[in-house]
Amino acid sequence: MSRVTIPIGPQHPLLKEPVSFNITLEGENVIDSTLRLGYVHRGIEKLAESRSYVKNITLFERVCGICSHIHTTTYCQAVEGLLGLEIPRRGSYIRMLLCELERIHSHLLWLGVLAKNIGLNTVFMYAWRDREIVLDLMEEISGGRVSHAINTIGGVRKDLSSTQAKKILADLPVLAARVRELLDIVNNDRSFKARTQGIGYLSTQDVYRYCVVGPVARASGVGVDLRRDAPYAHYHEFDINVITMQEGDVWARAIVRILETIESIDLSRQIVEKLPAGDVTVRANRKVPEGEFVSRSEAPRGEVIYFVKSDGTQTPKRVKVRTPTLTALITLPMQLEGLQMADVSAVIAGVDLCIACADR
Amino acid sequence: MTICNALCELKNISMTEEEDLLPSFNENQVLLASGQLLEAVVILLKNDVKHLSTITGVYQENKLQLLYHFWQGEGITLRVVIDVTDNQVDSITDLIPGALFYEREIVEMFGVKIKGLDMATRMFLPDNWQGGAPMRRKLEVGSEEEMQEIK
Amino acid sequence: MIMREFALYIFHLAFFPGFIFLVASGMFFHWIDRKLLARFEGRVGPPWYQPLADIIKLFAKEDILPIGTNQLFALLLPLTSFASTLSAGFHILGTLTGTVSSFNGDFIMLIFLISLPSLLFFLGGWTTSGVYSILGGNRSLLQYFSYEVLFIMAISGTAIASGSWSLAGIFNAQSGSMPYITLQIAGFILSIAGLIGKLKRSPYDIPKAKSEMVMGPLTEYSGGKLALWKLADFLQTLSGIALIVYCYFGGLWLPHTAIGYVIFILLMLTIQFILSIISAVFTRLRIDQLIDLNWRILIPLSLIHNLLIMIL
Amino acid sequence: MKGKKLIKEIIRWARKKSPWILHFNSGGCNGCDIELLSLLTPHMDVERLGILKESSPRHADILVCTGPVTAQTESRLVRIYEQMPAPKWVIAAGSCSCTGGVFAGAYNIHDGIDNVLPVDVYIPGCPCRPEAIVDAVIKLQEKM
Repeated sequence: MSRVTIPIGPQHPLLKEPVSFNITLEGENVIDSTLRLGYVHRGIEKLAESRSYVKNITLFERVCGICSHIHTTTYCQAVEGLLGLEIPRRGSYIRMLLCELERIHSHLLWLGVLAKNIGLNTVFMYAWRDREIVLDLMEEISGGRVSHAINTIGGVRKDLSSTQAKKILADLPVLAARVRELLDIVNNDRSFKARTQGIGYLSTQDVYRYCVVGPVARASGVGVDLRRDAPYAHYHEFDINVITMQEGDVWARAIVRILETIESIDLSRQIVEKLPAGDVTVRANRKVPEGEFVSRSEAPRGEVIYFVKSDGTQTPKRVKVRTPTLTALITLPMQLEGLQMADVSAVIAGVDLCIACADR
Repeated sequence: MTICNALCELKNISMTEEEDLLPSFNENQVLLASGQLLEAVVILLKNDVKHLSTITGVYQENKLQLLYHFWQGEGITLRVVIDVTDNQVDSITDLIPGALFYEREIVEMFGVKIKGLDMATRMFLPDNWQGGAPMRRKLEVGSEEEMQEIK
Repeated sequence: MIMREFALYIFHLAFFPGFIFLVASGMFFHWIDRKLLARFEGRVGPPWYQPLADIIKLFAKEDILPIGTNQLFALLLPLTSFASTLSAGFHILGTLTGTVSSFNGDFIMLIFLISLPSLLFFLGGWTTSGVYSILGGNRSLLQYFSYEVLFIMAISGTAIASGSWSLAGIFNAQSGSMPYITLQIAGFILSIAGLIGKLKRSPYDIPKAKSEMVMGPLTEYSGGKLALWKLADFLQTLSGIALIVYCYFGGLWLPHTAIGYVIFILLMLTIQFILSIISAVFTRLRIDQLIDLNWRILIPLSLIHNLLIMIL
Repeated sequence: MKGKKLIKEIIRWARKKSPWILHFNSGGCNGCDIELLSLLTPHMDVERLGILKESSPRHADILVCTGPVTAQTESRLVRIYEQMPAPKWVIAAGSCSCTGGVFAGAYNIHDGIDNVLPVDVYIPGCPCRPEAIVDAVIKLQEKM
């Protein structure tokens, strides 16, 4: 049978971001695939070395537009660690609140993209419609729908007023009900299951071997969640329920993400209810003492780590960003092998690629 | 931590001696020469430390250090000093396949040779890239001369 | 007298129920489809003139094709599919209004005319030699055999029951007794499934699956040629729906009266509604799932259905 | 003469009412991209203005670029622009596609789309709001 090589990307309706896959087909079956990153490589790590610590917050917010808050949170944590700062509890809570809202937004966005890729436009529309509720809440809190610019070294820049808190508490149950509806679709719709079950399989063994993190790992039975395992901010004050599935396919990833969304909605409610009084920020020194610091956090897609090296000046000597997508990308050719061309879109959507994160 | 002690035994020094050599850091760390990397990774894997978070390159005063950030409940960092003349290190992809893209990134960004790594195509830098390893350059935003690579 | 007849003839051909009317109603049904889909998805949807604006804009655009494409062929293919669906629509609506007389065997001709664009669709992909076009073309051919057989089998149940292969014959057989929708409800459902395949709508939209095939065979077409393909698509929908209404709802409307036309249009809108709702609730099938579904379940069902009709 | 003018008017009307956009991420951070995608969803629903997001460059009228143009995407961006049939327009969405934004001066980027393609409308904002993108398309309609 003749072989055809299909280029997917850098501009392709399947992808939101430019990345290039070359998929070799035999008939309709995928026999090989290679990928090329670098279309979004902007050199952020190099750029960070020439800007001051405070300016870099703006820069790291733009590593990725979907999980912008978690990047600045992790970066600020690292710098605060170097400075030896303890940020106020209220500030930390507001940070966590935005992290959770961002997780809800990211997971709903992902569900929409998956549904669109398997041809279920209606669910795409519904998921994105429900996502607007979270975006409105985030805009209410921080002033930005996607980039929040709320983090600063030593806390957050905006306080949460009681009216805002009330609005959040009023809107979250509405969102929870909508997300349960979506869960019902994913759980029970036969055509959705027919297109997602049994494809993109990743075993527990492979998750360990390829250091895969986040919902993809959790869908393969590896219950790793840094919010519980290495609590940052004030997550240790909350009981975090880590959702795992054993199936390891695209459908399991969908279920894991939707259940996590419901967990996050609950967690946000707890955070707002328990919100302590006090300041939201402390004064931070511009000069950061010499040293190195690693800060870890759980982004919607998995572990994010920032390594910051300071030489005692106002600018960092080295900032390294580790994003969760890179290892998931290695496993993609393995997941795609032997599948049909039609499943490629579901599998690529299933791992929730964030190319902007991976390239930096 | 027991694993760190096991790693120090590899180098025939004690943990306290080791700590004097190292910069301040918030996680466990062990300093290694580039030849000791593979043995150290084997020890880690034996002790069930499977998760490699990332590999960080730190280039300072013409010296390159690679930091292998492992994690299992807490962070363990292997600090590998790259020999200036030799400028290469072993690939750990046979032991940890997930390190593939991290190693490729290090190769492209820092110009290190990694033994046993297939580098047929570029992964991050553009196809027509001419400037050498970008993280080794001195870059000042705005000035063209300083954009040039310094060797 | 002859002049008058000739003028009337031109009028029928060009305006009603000919070219202008058909194209306009094709656009109208396309708009209804888009509007319904938008409403199902919780959106507002496009304004009524949207298809018209799209088509005019496409005709006014530059027409470019990749190097190595046969220019004549690339023009003839969409033109032929447009012409074939246009004549199919003209024949059905002509029979309805009495401007065209139905002849024995025109039922077969209509089925052929309606399915011609699907075949040309495949060729259209091959001529433009883009990767997605060829793969999309291959897929449409793979799919062709599964839904085409289904459609012909299911809808010929009506012809078998009426004992006539002409549109008027099928219609007249129903007007005396019950319309076939009552007895052949299974056949109706199966032919709707076949029609969805013909029109390449979701869940049978495998050849032009946006997320992997970009636009399938149409990927490389632009400007006027794309507009012709789109028009062919509109008219294929229109004539397919009209054919089903004609075959299954024979006794429910009175021909050549105003009330009859209104009922006819309402029935057509109902079928469009069914098509839209099916598009909204199903995911796109995989090619193996589609062939499994069609050859293992739907086609045997239609065979049994036709056998039963013959026995009865 | 009058007929010709009328046809021109009709075509102008059709172009205004049916702007099909093609989205290309030329190295942006995703922020503008998801805002652009959210235009299609019930919250904004730009289909009521006739805006469709097309997936093939040959079908599109407006190229919406998000991102500062990285060295690797440059050739592809130019190719996509050339594949689009005339008349065609380009919208630079987001601060970084206007000027390079926060990434200005980095080693791998061309600061802004206008260094590579002729741009018709610039949308500032990082990320640009969906309302701003709709506004840009409306502004572009005046230009048509």
